[in-house]
Amino acid sequence: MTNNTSSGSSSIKTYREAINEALRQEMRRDPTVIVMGEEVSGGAGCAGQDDAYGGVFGVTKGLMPEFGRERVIDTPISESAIIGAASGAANNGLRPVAELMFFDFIGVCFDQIFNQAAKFRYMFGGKARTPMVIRGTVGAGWRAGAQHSSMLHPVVTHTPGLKVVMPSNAYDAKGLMIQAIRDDDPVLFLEHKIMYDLKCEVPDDPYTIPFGEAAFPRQGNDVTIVAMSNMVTRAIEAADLLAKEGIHCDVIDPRTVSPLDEESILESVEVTGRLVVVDEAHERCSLAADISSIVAEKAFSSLRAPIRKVTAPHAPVPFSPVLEDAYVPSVDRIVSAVRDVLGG
Amino acid sequence: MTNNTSSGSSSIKTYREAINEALRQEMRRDPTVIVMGEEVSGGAGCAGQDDAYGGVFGVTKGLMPEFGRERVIDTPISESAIIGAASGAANNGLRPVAELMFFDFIGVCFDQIFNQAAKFRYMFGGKARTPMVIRGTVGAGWRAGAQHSSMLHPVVTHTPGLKVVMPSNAYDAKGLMIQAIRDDDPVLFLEHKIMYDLKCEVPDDPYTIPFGEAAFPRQGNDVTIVAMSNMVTRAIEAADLLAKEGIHCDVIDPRTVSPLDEESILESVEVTGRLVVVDEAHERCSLAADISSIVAEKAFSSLRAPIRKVTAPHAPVPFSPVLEDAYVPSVDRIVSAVRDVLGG
Amino acid sequence: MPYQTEFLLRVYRTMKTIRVFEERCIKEFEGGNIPGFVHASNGQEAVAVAACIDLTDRDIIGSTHRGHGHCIAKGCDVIGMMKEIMGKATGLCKGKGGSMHIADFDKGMIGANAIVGGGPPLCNGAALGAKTRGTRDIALSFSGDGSANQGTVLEALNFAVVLKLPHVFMFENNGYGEGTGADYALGCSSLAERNGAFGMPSEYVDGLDFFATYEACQRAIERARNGEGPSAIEAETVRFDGHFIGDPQLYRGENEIQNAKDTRDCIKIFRERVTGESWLKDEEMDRIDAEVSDLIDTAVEEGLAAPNPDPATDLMADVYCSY
Amino acid sequence: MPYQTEFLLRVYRTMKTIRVFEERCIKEFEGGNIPGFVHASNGQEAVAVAACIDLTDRDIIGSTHRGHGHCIAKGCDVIGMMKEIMGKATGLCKGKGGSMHIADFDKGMIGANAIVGGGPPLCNGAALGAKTRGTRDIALSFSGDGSANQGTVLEALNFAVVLKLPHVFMFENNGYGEGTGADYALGCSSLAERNGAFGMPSEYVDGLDFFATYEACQRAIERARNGEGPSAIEAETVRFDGHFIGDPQLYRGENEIQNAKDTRDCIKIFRERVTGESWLKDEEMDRIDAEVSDLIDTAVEEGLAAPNPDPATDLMADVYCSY
Ligand SMILES: Cc1ncc(C[n+]2csc(CCOP(=O)(O)OP(=O)(O)O)c2C)c(N)n1
Ligand SMILES: Cc1ncc(C[n+]2csc(CCOP(=O)(O)OP(=O)(O)O)c2C)c(N)n1
Ligand SMILES: [Mg+2]
Ligand SMILES: [Mg+2]
Repeated sequence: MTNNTSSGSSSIKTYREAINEALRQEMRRDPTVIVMGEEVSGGAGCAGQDDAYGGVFGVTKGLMPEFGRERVIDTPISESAIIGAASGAANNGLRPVAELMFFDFIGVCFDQIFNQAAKFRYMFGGKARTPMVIRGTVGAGWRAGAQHSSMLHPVVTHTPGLKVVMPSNAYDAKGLMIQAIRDDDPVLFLEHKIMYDLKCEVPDDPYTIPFGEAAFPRQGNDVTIVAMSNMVTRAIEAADLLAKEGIHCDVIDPRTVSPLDEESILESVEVTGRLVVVDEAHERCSLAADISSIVAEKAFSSLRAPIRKVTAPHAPVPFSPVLEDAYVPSVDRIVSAVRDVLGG
Repeated sequence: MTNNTSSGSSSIKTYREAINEALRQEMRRDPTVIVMGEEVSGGAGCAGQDDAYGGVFGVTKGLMPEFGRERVIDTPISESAIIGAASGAANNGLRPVAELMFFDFIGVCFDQIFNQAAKFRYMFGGKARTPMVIRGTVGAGWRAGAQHSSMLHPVVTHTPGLKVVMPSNAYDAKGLMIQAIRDDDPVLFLEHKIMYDLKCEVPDDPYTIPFGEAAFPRQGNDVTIVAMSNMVTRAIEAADLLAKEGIHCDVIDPRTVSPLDEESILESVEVTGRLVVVDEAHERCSLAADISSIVAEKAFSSLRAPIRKVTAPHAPVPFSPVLEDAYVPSVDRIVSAVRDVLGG
Repeated sequence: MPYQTEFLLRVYRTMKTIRVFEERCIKEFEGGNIPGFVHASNGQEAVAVAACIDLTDRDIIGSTHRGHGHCIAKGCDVIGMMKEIMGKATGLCKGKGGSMHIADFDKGMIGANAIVGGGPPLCNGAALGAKTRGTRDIALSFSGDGSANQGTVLEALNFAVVLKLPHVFMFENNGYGEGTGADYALGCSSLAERNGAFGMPSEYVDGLDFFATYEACQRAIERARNGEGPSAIEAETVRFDGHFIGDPQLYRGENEIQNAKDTRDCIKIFRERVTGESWLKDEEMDRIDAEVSDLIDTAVEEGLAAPNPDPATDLMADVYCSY
Repeated sequence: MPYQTEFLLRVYRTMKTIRVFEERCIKEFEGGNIPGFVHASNGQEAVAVAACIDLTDRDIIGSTHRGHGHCIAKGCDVIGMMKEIMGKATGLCKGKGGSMHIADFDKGMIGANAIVGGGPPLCNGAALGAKTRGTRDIALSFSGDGSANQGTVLEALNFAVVLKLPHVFMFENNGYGEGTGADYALGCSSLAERNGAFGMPSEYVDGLDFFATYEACQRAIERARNGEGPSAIEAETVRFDGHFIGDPQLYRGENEIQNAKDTRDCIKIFRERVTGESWLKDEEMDRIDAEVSDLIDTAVEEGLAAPNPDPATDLMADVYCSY
């Protein structure tokens, strides 16, 4: 893990604040960085306050007052136009950060992501550069129902040409966002909406975290647990519970799932011989399946037990809180998967 | 394999003819079946012939003359409207078969598929029924380049509420299409464009093939090969080559990938202990990964070698014939994967 | 008198039911009894009722994220609705949909839609179903001023014209898409005109005037039933509450909401008109007010008392008809 | 004379280059030297040239599946194009794009697009880039009569108006989307009018008349450069070949194509005009014809001789800038 952190001051920041700070610092540094989307400022064409929302989750709050409507652009509800405008602008001198208020809205602009931006560089023989970031909120837990709670990272991870970032804490969120903005490829930056208020110590100065390098929030030799985004918190909780019983888990947070730090996962499994992959996405063709298959191919001889996936079921996200809570992979399910692979 | 085949006559038919016949027979049987899409007839609003195309690959040829424009509907180039119209009509008494000329066009109508049709039944507490079929052509081999050659079955297989059918020959295509039309859930029927001219013996009367039941084009005890769609042909070719050397492969064609006949795959691996999964989709979060992960979880103790995936690379489909040929998983690559898992 | 008393009473009762239902949703949401994102439609009742009051259960409506009013106007059971919005097992959708995904197929209400612009393509389909089966049933979709800019809505307009579908496109222009002004997000000078340019009859109405809106809907519905194809209506209306319940609404002008409640309340306007014309008496409407209030009290009580779904049996139920 | 001789010669040379290039593509396709799906634009030359002739390399165009003419008009190297269309390693896109995905960023041509409606949203972005960076550069997108019905195109129109983008939307109405008549698929009575209803200046021109089209483009480009926002043009034109090369075109009327070639050939019309007005001499244009013919011969020869990409090094190259 080679984080290019600064040596200056730091403070406790929320995930929301960390992303906001990353955006603000990059916009100050580089005049070609712009932010666009629905309500990224809010109040356009209204009688009341400007910057009325700063994003419906408040992530872009304060950017418009500082950088103006020319660089913090409220748009009509036209996601294909938003993403198309971001990538076209990326092809013409800007580094846009476009927001999909909910990543579920990918459905109305998927072409502009998977068929256009993702493919330009390859199709055009390496001549295109499309340095854009698409921010989107993912995940269940808000009682927002089937159309506002999806993960969808498997869909974009499947797609060549895209990079996919899934920060699990405020520190990573800031460093990865700055990296994403400076990156020359289209990056999908998936923010789990349940994490916006999670806090940790975050440096005040800008810093980057390279893509494709996992973090290791817990170390252990008994079982490898790979988890990303919101699931990292649960994996850590499970690991801490199990540690009390003397079961030591190696918790790996890939941080970016495309590119994926295969090496760290394989190295860990070579030691533990046991793997549990936790993924809030539906199980079929998921990232859990993907990581499982990589290990089953490349670290087979180290495996001492079946690989267990802990995922959401093959069902849409239900609205009712009792159902939604049962839907999302729980600490309990992670704990019992670990026991399972230990032959418990 | 319980195929509900009729006992009547049969003849050699192409994949294209088999699908056409299925559509025609179902339209005769059931007046609520309609066909819609771009150029499904062709010639609307033109001075020349009607039914000028019958689909750009000729699959729906002759339907409009028999059933009229009321039931064979040429549409504007508006895929969200096409898919939305099909599912709305399915919710209101029809059994539409909508065509996406190229399944790559899912990008402009993905919302109507994954967020709407797929979720209605669940979101609405089991009250909705959305009996629709979406036909789409998939796959490389036509030198059609990055935006007209995708597979994309992993994306829809990931999505709960959808069924995904990938026939690998004319016989299956007919039986699965009739099943798809009679099915009460949204079904994605993926036709590999390279197979339209492939022929085999196909019964003349209507018959259905149930979903979730694999076919076994080759049997053997040495290595299990799972392949779907166009890759079945190549898997069979590889198996036949290897058989000459005394290596006997169990080739499994799931025919439908959602639902998936897990049981047949697991049973086979229990015997062979070795698995190669062939998938024309990109490798990350692919169906190959999915099947590999199922086996690594549920038949781990039977596995005697690493599972090998043979997939397209993590790159868009290139245009140049030499590159495209290198892109698509080849018989050679399947053969060497089999040798690999045999420890060759 | 141009309208039957019974009709006017029904209109009043329906509008009032929506109003009280929404006000109660706001209260219950604030009290923690309703989870999730909830978009209230109080202020916009006249449009919902004008559009739906004459539709049959076989006519289809497709709604939006702001769908409670449309549901009630289309005849959905308010008790089942409240249970649904509270996420209960006996709700209209067994608690799986909630406010943003509420539906009642038995009543021809094929769904709220949490995807802006999701509904109009579906209503084209419902209309196509009705047409192909040779009925005189129609479909009616609701969209907002914001959703009017979503490509799916725009292409649905053209599609309906080309296939001559019995589809009424109702655009409720409440001046806002979340916290963005309609004047900003709509580049055109007139939404009604833009809709009309797609090749269908299109009109603008004052959506606070129930009667004007009702008449425009009647014209459009009649055309659709007669096989004359789609129509569009832009109804200008006003949103009394936030975009979602809990929205601080910083983007609204000073006193804007209070002014609207004072001078642009479609229910007050209706009452003034029907009493002014001596079509209805205040007492009749006061009696309805009391009944509606009781009904909503019951809905909340029953909603609170209703059982939660059971994850063991319900989580995986109804993903498919069969799998 | 209202135009410089040099300009007119350049216009003629460019139109003619497109014509001969397309005719040769048809021949080479039929001869098996060009793989894949190829859409020729012969017949539509005047629009491409009118739209692009005055653009600089920093102005951006976004093209369609029928993009050869746009490329040539924007100044792409025809030899590099032919190599690309033949799938060769030294093609404009190293053989990875082909006809449907040809691009040349150095010339401000950001891509053909095999997805109908894919381009206009991207050109909004290019226009936004130009505007935000404070330049006077513009973007121009091409769409067809068929793609005009794609939601992405429709919402891009509104988006451009709202953000006042320097974007010219050029709609080439050649009467067909594949084998479907524009009159069928466009529900509106006038595409130009429908575009205008989005709130931008919009006009209809005869796309066979180079001069009329050029002047409309000049007006729109000028507005864009001056920060006055987007405009739309509908140019009526004619497609001489099939939708794709090899299309049997059963949907076309008897003698339709021959009649068009006889009476609706934009190059003939141009020649008649410039000779009639004594602006150019036939000999000058004949000389250009010969030069163009040589150039295209060279392009084909070099294309055929060019090396194929090497899977070992090229298959996985350029998926990312870095990974
Ligand atoms: C595709 C999509 N984009 C954005 C949103 C977020 N969103 C929900 S409602 C809304 C505003 C809709 O405005 P309008 O159509 O005017 O309806 P109103 O809220 O005024 O009833 C937005 C942006 C969404 N749900 N779906
Ligand atoms: C999203 C999408 N839908 C359908 C197609 C198939 N297709 C390619 S070109 C075309 C017709 C386009 O018509 P028009 O816009 O008029 O352009 P023209 O071919 O006349 O130049 C169609 C339907 C496609 N490539 N992309
Ligand atoms: Mg609104
Ligand atoms: Mg056309």
